[in-house]
Amino acid sequence: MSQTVTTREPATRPARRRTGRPWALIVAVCLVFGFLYAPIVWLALVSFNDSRTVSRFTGFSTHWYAELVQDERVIAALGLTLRIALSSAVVCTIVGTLAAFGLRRTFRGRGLWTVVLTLPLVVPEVVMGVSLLAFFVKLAGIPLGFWALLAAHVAFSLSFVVVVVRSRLAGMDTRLQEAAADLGAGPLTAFRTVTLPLVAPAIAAGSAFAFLLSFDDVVISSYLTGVGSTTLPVFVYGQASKRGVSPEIVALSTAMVGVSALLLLIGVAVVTWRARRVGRRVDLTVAG
Amino acid sequence: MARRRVPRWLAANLLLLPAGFWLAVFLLVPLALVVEYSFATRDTGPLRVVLPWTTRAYRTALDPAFLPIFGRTLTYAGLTALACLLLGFPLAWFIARHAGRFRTALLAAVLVPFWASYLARIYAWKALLDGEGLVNRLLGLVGLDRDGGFLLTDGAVILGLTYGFLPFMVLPLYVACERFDYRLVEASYDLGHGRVSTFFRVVLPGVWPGVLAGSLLVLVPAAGDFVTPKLLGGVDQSTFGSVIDDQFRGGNNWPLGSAMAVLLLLLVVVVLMLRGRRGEDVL
Amino acid sequence: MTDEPPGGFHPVAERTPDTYAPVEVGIYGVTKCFSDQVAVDGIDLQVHEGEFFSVLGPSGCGKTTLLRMIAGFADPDSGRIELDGVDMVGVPPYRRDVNTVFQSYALFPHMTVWDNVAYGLRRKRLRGAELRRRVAEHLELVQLARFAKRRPTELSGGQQQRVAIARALAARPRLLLLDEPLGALDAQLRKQMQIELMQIQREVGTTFLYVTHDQEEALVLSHRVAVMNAGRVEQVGYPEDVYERPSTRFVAGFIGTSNIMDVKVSDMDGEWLELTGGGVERLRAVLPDGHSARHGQQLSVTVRPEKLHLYDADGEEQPPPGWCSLAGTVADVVYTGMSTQYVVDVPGGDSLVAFVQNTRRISDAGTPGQPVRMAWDPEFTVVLDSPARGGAEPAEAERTKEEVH
Amino acid sequence: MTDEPPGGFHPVAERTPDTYAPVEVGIYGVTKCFSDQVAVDGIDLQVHEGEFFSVLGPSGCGKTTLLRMIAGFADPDSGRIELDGVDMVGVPPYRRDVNTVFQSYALFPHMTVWDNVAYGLRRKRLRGAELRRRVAEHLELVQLARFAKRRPTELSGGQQQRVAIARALAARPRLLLLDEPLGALDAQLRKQMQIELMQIQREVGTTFLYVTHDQEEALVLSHRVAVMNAGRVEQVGYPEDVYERPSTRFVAGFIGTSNIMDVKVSDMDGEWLELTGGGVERLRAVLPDGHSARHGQQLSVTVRPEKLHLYDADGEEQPPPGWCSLAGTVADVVYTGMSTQYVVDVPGGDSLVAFVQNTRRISDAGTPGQPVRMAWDPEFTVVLDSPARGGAEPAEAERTKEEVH
Amino acid sequence: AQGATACAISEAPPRNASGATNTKASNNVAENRLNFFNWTDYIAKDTIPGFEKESGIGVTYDNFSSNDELEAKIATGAPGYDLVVPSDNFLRRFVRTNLVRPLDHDLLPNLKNLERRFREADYDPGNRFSVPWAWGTTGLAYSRSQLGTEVTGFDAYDLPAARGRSIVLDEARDGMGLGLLALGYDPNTKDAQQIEEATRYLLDLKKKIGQITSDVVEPLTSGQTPLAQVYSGDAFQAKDTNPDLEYVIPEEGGLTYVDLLCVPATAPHAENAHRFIDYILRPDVGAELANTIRYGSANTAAKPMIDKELLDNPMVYPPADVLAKLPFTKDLGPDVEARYADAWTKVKTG
Ligand SMILES: Nc1ncnc2c1ncn2[C@@H]1O[C@H](COP(=O)(O)OP(=O)(O)OP(=O)(O)O)[C@@H](O)[C@H]1O
Ligand SMILES: Nc1ncnc2c1ncn2[C@@H]1O[C@H](COP(=O)(O)OP(=O)(O)OP(=O)(O)O)[C@@H](O)[C@H]1O
Ligand SMILES: NCCCCN
Ligand SMILES: [Mg+2]
Ligand SMILES: [Mg+2]
Repeated sequence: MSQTVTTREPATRPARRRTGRPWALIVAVCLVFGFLYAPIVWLALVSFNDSRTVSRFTGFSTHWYAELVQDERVIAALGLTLRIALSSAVVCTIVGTLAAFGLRRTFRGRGLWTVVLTLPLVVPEVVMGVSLLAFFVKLAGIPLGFWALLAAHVAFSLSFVVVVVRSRLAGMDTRLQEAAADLGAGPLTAFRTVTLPLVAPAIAAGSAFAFLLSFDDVVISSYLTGVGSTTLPVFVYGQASKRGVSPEIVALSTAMVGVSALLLLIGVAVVTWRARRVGRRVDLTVAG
Repeated sequence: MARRRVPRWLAANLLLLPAGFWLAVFLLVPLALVVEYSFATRDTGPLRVVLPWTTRAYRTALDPAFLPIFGRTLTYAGLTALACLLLGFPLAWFIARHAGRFRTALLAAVLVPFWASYLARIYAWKALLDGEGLVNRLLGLVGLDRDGGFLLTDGAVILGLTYGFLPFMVLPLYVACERFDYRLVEASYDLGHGRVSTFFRVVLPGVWPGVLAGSLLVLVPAAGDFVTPKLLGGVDQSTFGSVIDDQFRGGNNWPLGSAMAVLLLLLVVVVLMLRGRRGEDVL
Repeated sequence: MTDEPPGGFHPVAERTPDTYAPVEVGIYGVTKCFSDQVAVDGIDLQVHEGEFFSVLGPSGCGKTTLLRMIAGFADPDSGRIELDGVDMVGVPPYRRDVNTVFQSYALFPHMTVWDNVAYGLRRKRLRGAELRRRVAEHLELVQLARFAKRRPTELSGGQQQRVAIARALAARPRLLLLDEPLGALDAQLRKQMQIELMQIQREVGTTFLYVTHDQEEALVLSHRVAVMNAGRVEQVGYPEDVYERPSTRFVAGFIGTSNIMDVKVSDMDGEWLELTGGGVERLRAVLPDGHSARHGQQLSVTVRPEKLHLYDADGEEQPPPGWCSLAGTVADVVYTGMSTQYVVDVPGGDSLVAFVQNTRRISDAGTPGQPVRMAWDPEFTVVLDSPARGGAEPAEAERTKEEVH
Repeated sequence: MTDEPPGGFHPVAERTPDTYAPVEVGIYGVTKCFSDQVAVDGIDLQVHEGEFFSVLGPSGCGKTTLLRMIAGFADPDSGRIELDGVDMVGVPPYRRDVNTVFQSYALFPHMTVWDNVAYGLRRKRLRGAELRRRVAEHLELVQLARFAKRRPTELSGGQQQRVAIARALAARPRLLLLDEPLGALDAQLRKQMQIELMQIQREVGTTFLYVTHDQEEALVLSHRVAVMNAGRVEQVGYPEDVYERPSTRFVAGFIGTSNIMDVKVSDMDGEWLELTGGGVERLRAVLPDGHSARHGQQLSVTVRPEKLHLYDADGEEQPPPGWCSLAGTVADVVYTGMSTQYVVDVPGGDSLVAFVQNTRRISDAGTPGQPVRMAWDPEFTVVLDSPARGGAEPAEAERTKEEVH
Repeated sequence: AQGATACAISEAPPRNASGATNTKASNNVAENRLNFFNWTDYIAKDTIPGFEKESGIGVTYDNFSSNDELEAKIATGAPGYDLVVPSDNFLRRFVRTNLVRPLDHDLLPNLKNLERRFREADYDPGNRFSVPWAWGTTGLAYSRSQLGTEVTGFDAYDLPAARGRSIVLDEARDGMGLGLLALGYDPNTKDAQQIEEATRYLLDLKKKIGQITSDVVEPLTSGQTPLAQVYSGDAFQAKDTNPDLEYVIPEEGGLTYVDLLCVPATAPHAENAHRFIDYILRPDVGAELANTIRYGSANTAAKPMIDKELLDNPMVYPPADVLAKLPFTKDLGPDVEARYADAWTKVKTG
């Protein structure tokens, strides 16, 4: 050990202690979240503003929330919007995931399918709205309203699910499916127990997209809302073009974000709790 | 007992059937109506095919006068996609690699702001970007403020678009990062490549399907969005999407709007046909 | 050849396979190509029920490809695979009573070790206490009970491999395919696992089709061994057949170390051939059954290094009369623990290798540069099937041939 | 102990490492824990410049973890790692002149084989013809020249491993870490690769830190060997030290096959101990330097199977006087190709293993049930460091200990 | 050469000859329902409940935010609305394409309450198809404090404080109208030359303004824009929250617009629609509507009940001389309308 004398230049730069955490990355992530939540914070502040204006803070008040809960039209529109968004997300997730799996390996005609499945991304919103309106009313005789909106929302959200799920499937280790088949899992079982859990993040992302796209759509929906079925974005847009974004809508937006954040926290708590419980079960299994 | 397996093409087509049916009925047939309309003669009333058939709308649509708008559209969309990538990658990477059991929570947190109405969010940005707004005041502290704020600038449009489409980049990227085998990064470091080189040579190719998917999901809708430019941009904010929109709204020129839409679709179809093998697994 | 009753002497009686048992896996003229290459090239093999059958061969010779076709992950381009007498073409993997220990483990990353092992059992409708018992049993077998809750990524390479073994074993199929299942294990654990695998195989009667690159393992564990090269089977037989009587130059070179000499027939005396070449003073060999030779014919012969005896060139002890013998110089001495390996340069530029068991302290061994005499009983000279080729190493030569495809 | 000049006899002169060379890798009290487990537990090791140093140990003992810390992928929880005398804590992997052959290969899936090998060279600013030459050279070295344009997924397991070797070798670092680099190769290719690796190491003077689970490989290739167990180093020394004079029961059991006997000191005669136990009629051993023993002390001794001689129980040839010897019954005869392994049951319920080189046809071997006498020269009885433990197998015992963490 | 083809998008066959003045209106569906499609925030609180209570007819009230949206829905034929409120320029198109049905004046005894100007208006002489809901003017809204001066005409766009922040409406006829008026031309001109000049003027103006948009309320209330071309109704909405705002009819002139109640050709409950129209023509109902939405009311009989403050506001009810400078937007026929549209596209994209 006494021979550790080195006369040569050190091969590397002087040591510098690395900290365990990727601080630069954490800072970047905080900034991005700051970017995402800055307008939300502003909305939250405004929603408690006393006056009608959304630009000057004149005093604290929950006035707009009170107004909101009494506004039947907003509540009805919200209800319809949520129903459509949820249905659309469910349909898109199922149909889109199936399609993504269909496109997994090469076969004749895959290129064509790919083009068809990408088209909805490209069709300008007005064009889609107008042509669907013409289609529903003139060709198909489908009344405007929930079903027409649902059909349209699925049509323009489907691609998002397909693209996200496909990107996950691309290059996924097929040996895992083989291993499942090897252990006696039929295609459906293998899908449920191995493939699905592995693509689940993508499917979840896809359904989130489908939901949000439907939840936020104005242009296409404005052509397809039927008698007595106005979606929230269409309603808001109409109002805004008349007298700007009303504090009521700001309050609604804040409430929605608040509720979803709350749901998220509850979800996290539940999952964590379940994970612990499952962990304990395995513990017992091993012990016994 | 021996039984032939379902051939691959048949299985694939069966899986694609529901999506194919849906899109055929609710996309292709309506689009056929648009194609028909694009060859009609102009009339001020909507949704009527007016004869004689003419290609006049196409000639107008291909007028070089629209080129700058096309260029602006691509610039908006391209810069938006780039900004989304720059903001989204660190986020996706962090969530996939460092967030542990808070992964799902953080991902959902990316989506939570989108429960607020689109217009409300945009108006919030308008307020923040205004001359008197928070952004300008903060930048004022370091002497970077701008008279009249950043509203009605191209920057504001790109910011608004980036804000609106960020999740469409983050989620596919996350999906790709989560699958990425981190041992490859170690192998690259091991062979002497530093962070930057490793990022471009190993990480980026590794998460490429995610980058492609995310870029597609941001680029294309961003190119089509005209509401955001309209609300945040200045006078010269016409995009291809808004021109098409104008042709339909105000009863300006339905055949022209249809023709432009058809051309846009054709362009994308051609690009898709010409795309490389590498992209085929994603698009 | 494959269906003959045991011909040679069998040291361990209970290891003798019942070669009259029905054929469990029948492989008939199976070929499989990848775009630019034949991976499996017209293979015929029959594995009997309850047999422990090993496939040995160099890297890239098609072992994994063959197993994948048996498991049903790939279909042969031509030829037929039968399991239990039923043609398997078109039968999906999950309908074959076959389990695989994958070379690359293929563990489910989203499941714990426990769930990985339970996977196949769940498919067999095992539930509750019975399931827990079976999983626990197999985790103990591979000494991983305490890792049950971990994910595969939190295990070392060897631990992952053991999970793969436990997962496949737990399902107790009629046929188990093992693709280098012990490759990542240390010798100690490997030996334990070998014994466990052997015991399980004998107990349960599962047919094992075992791919390994460890020849000793193959020789020790198997009822029969097939040696593959470049997509073809070069020899099938009992372990001692393959080792003591390699039929081709490739097998001789591949299994253990071989001293291969290119020689010419100079005389024939009944079943005995007199040969010249390789610098050996008097080289004799027995002509294998069913072969003939003619005067002046070019032949390859081989002799195993452990059959070679070393004598001090000028010492008083000399080889018995009648033995093949030649003089040479020690070029290298390599200590391998149990034995020492002598590389001896012989006249003509070749060198031969001799193994001497380290029954004594190694300091007793010879040193490089020392002149020695090597000799062996002519009954250990083995005549090889294939004609002499160029000077290339056998394995090398095969690989070159592989390139022709 | 590690810095001592060579003590034992060294069979191959040019393999002697220059142990006075500067320390290339210095590991001082390094510990690394995972959430629930100590993976590396206070290791001290020094590897000298130009040395071929092997680390042997059971699966999960922390070999890969140790290498990862040296390469810079993980920081030790405590302790210090020095490369070339410089503390490496906080130095990122890409600033360390170290390359690794990964146990899991970690090939870049989006690059061809060629690009994988060229990857490290590009970093070293090699371009054009020079780059092509270096890549071609290394692809040839691993016999993969014709696979240059393939992607890793289109290769067999062994081929992938060879790419990983070529990639790391091509960069020619000062220190090369090899994590079971030949694990997926067949014996034939493995031997070739061993020779290549050794030659490269001797030529280029790169320091090799080599993890393997193949003891013979470690013994053949290395200047020095460390044996790890449960995160600790149990013995460091020259190959023949470790093999012939294992210092602990674990090392004796782990390296090769050992016959370990728990005995009691019955008498002492200078450096000679007289021992009783294990059913041996007269058991003697030399007390190792620096050790003392007292009357009645419990000890473990071991003797290597190849040192055991077998005699017909009632044959006329009998062991020389003064040898340790005992009577037993052959329980199992296992043919391993080069030699045959006899498992002999001895009085007291234990069994001992003897290897007999197959210098004759195997049909000459004994058969199970046959009474035999086993004997060995008492100078081969090795006294082990650690006190006798319970009846558990050594490796098993270590694993149990591991569980305590 | 305008003919309906057999193709998918084809003109709905006219249900009735568009020449008829007095057609009997009856419900196609025997239901006590009315589907009313109106602009957002464009009604008094009690208008619908009052009607429902009185008539026993249940009203479904939906909103749209642009004439185009309305047009697209009506044009497809069967969206189920009984009563819609297009602006005057769109009504003309609806009439031309037979999207609305003639009114049954027998069911509208209160029609007599209408101001004369709106009975003879050239967008619909004799109220054959429509009855005014409310009317307003296009002018300029501005922030006095920000501009630091009173605004009288379009030259206000040159004020330094307005530069880069002012707004022009994004509506072809209103936008082009600004150009034409600024140049002293008739905003209903058919002269290609004048339209061309106005286009150039607007392209020039574009360099000074901030946005071309119809969403003016928010920017005005928040103070983001100090000057905007606006509809008078929007200006008052904005002024509600931002008292700093003023509305002015530029000296160059402006346009009068009217939002009109009309019955789509496909209305299932045409009779109920007429009952609603007649209800709204009642003085008390009309006055309440006017007082709430603060647009001009065309209901003479309601005037006495309209807030004094509103009636006296020259910005809502301009004096006769100003009114003379505020023509209705005329239907200029398909070709000229198209010319306006193209010119406007050029302004926006150029
Ligand atoms: N997907 C593939 N595409 C092209 N060639 C392949 C593919 N898979 C295997 N090969 C080639 O087929 C040959 C046989 O491969 P296989 O995996 O069966 O070898 P192996 O005998 O299992 O080798 P190892 O011992 O190295 O695992 C190899 O040369 C390999 O390169
Ligand atoms: N990411 C991890 N999280 C938790 N435990 C780990 C992790 N990686 C390794 N371990 C544990 O640390 C111990 C040492 O692992 P290591 O990979 O160093 O073993 P090894 O000696 O290389 O074994 P092998 O020969 O099987 O590759 C093992 O028990 C392993 O389960
Ligand atoms: N309500 C305002 C309508 C304006 C139409 N030009
Ligand atoms: Mg293989
Ligand atoms: Mg390891």
